[in-house]
Amino acid sequence: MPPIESLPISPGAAVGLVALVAIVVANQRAGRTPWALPRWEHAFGLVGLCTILNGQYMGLFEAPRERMMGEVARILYVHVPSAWLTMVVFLFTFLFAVAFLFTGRKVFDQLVEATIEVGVVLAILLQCTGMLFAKPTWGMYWDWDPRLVSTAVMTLSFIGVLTLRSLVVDADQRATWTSVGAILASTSMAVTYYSVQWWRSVHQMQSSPDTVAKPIVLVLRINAFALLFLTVWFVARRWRIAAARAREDEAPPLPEEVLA
Amino acid sequence: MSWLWQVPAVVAKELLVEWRERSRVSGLFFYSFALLLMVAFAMPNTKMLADIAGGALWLGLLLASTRSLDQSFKVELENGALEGLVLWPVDPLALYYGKAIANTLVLLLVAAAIVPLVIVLYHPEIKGDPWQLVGILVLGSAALAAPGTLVAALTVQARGSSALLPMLLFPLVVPVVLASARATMLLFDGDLMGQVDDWMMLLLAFDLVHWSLDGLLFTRIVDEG
Amino acid sequence: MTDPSSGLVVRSLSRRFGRRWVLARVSLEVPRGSALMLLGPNGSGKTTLLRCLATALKPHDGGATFDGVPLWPERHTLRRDIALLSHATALYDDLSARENLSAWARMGAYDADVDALLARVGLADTGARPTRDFSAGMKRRLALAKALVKTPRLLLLDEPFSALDPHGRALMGDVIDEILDRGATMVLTTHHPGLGARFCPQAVRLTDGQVTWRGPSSEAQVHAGDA
Amino acid sequence: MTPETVGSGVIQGGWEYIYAAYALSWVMLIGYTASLWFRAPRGGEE
Repeated sequence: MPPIESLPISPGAAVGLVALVAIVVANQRAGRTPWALPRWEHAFGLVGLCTILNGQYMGLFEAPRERMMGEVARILYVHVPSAWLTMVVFLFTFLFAVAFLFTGRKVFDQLVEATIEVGVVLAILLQCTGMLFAKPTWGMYWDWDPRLVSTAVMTLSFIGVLTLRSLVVDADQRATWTSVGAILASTSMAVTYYSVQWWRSVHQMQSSPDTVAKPIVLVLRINAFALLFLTVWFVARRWRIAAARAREDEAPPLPEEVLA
Repeated sequence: MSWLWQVPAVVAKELLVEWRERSRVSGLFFYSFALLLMVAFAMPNTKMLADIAGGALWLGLLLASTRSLDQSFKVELENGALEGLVLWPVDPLALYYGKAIANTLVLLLVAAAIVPLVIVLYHPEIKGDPWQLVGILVLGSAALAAPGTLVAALTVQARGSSALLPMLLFPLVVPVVLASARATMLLFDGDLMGQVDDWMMLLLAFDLVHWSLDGLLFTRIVDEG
Repeated sequence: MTDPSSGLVVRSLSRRFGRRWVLARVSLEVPRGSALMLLGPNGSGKTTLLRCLATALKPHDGGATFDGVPLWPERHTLRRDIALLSHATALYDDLSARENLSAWARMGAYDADVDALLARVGLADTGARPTRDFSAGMKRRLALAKALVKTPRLLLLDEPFSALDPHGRALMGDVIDEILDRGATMVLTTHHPGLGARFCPQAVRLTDGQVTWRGPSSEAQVHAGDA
Repeated sequence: MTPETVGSGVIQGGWEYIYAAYALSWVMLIGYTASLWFRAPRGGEE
């Protein structure tokens, strides 16, 4: 096997792309529109699945041992991508919430619902893997680090928003209140981060990571893209559920006037 | 800005209702008092109490705030007054700022009552400038009341609101509790490096963000039809 | 037909809660200075219609205009001229009658002679008591006094005679006459067509959120039984 | 573990944490996929 950094594309992604081509060809044979996937998001899911299998294999067995952290650094291949994706997803939650409050379009509300839930799942994954990384490196599962605290606070806020959402009966109120809650939760995160940083700076300096070796960056990148694709798939699937529920709640046609 | 003239009237109404129901406000005070006692009992030794005095003070205020915020909206729902206010019409912004100011004042009142208690029970040495404590109390109470008024408006109309309010509010006000408690503790201990001002700046920044943003969000909650 | 730009004009107004249309294509007209009686069994949508007209609820379809001004889009200005008297009195139980009226007047910057209003609804002697102790009828009267703080151009009354003794009913009738004399437009709901017919020349019956009958109030009695 | 890495400040071993982290990520991803599957709208989609 050639060194990983010389490969133009990760083997997993290649398998995913081949599968995509196979779908297109199969569609053409069957006389359908070539890109008529049953659901467009499944393409993301498929590529994501193949890439993550590939990326995790590389992370576990092929990536070199890190200079200071040794083998434990392999946890970062699942931890760091989930951190990036949590931020990205919650950023979108914020954008969708603002968009909903300005336009009032139902689709944004459904996307807010989908992104909050996926974001919470990613955030929980992020924090669990973070603890598993912290124990062997720092010697404890939890440290009062600004990033840790603000992530935990953010997760709690968004879980609170989901709870609020589940308790509101009226659909229009539910939509507005969720967006308001989501905006509050998003903004609180930044303030929490800086305040905890301030608090910590009284005790100790934050350690900065060393320059990271090239192959490590590559494996990290593959895993990040894998999780990105899976996240797109998750959000899209969750959005379909929300959209289907909204359709169930849609108004029946107005009855005809009795008295003309 | 035509709503500005309505703010004092709303504040006056809020304070009048609170005054008529002073047993509720004194209930807040005894609640915080009981909490201060319990914290003291939960500590391994009484020598620690001086160190944690600032933290206990803000814990008491935080818990008192959730009760008073909840009350402040329960009153509005009793006879549909919240909707009555919107239809009267009282501008939602005036309503928000009126309620937030009144909630700040109620919190300050509770604070005024429990600060002496903290000093008596926890006997911290006060090495800093007592006037700075007033500043911390004002900024911190305002910082609890601004998001609290918005969150209470959200939760009080949902089922099971009494559990939901802390669930949504506590994560939001982590910086407030942190900054206020730190500043108060530094003030008690003697502020050698001038950090109290930094913490107060943080509180001020938090106040600015929430006192400007939350009113707009409140408008969206109240006037939806 | 009168000039549609004067008075209350409701066009195909519809509102739903969840998946249920509580109001469906309700259309009616109340000329300025006139009054309309809304009839119909419980749950027929009378209260919802009044709440839509009071701009407490946003119509999901159709809408209404008052003196040519669309109600929901212009709600922030129109609300000063609309008064709704309903079961939800929007009073603070901890405050006395007098404090309630003056607090509400101040919050809306309305010029109101609180003592005169209390005397008008027969509460002059009990003005200092907290309204928590009031009977339902007294609360009703106080709510009426509160509606009078506004000098409304559109008055919406949700079962104004319920919970009132004969004396209170007479008083309510007098006040309604007085407001109508000032040129206000009025919509009232009631289960007793006889009580409302005195003020309202026209009546409309709602059944399951739809207008099922409209005609002169004098004929409403005949239709009262079919609910 | 090679002799030269011992005592050099490099963290040794910790494979149990690594396996736990990877397993956890699979549990969460598959678990969430399953929850999406169970909640997925049946029929009448589009």
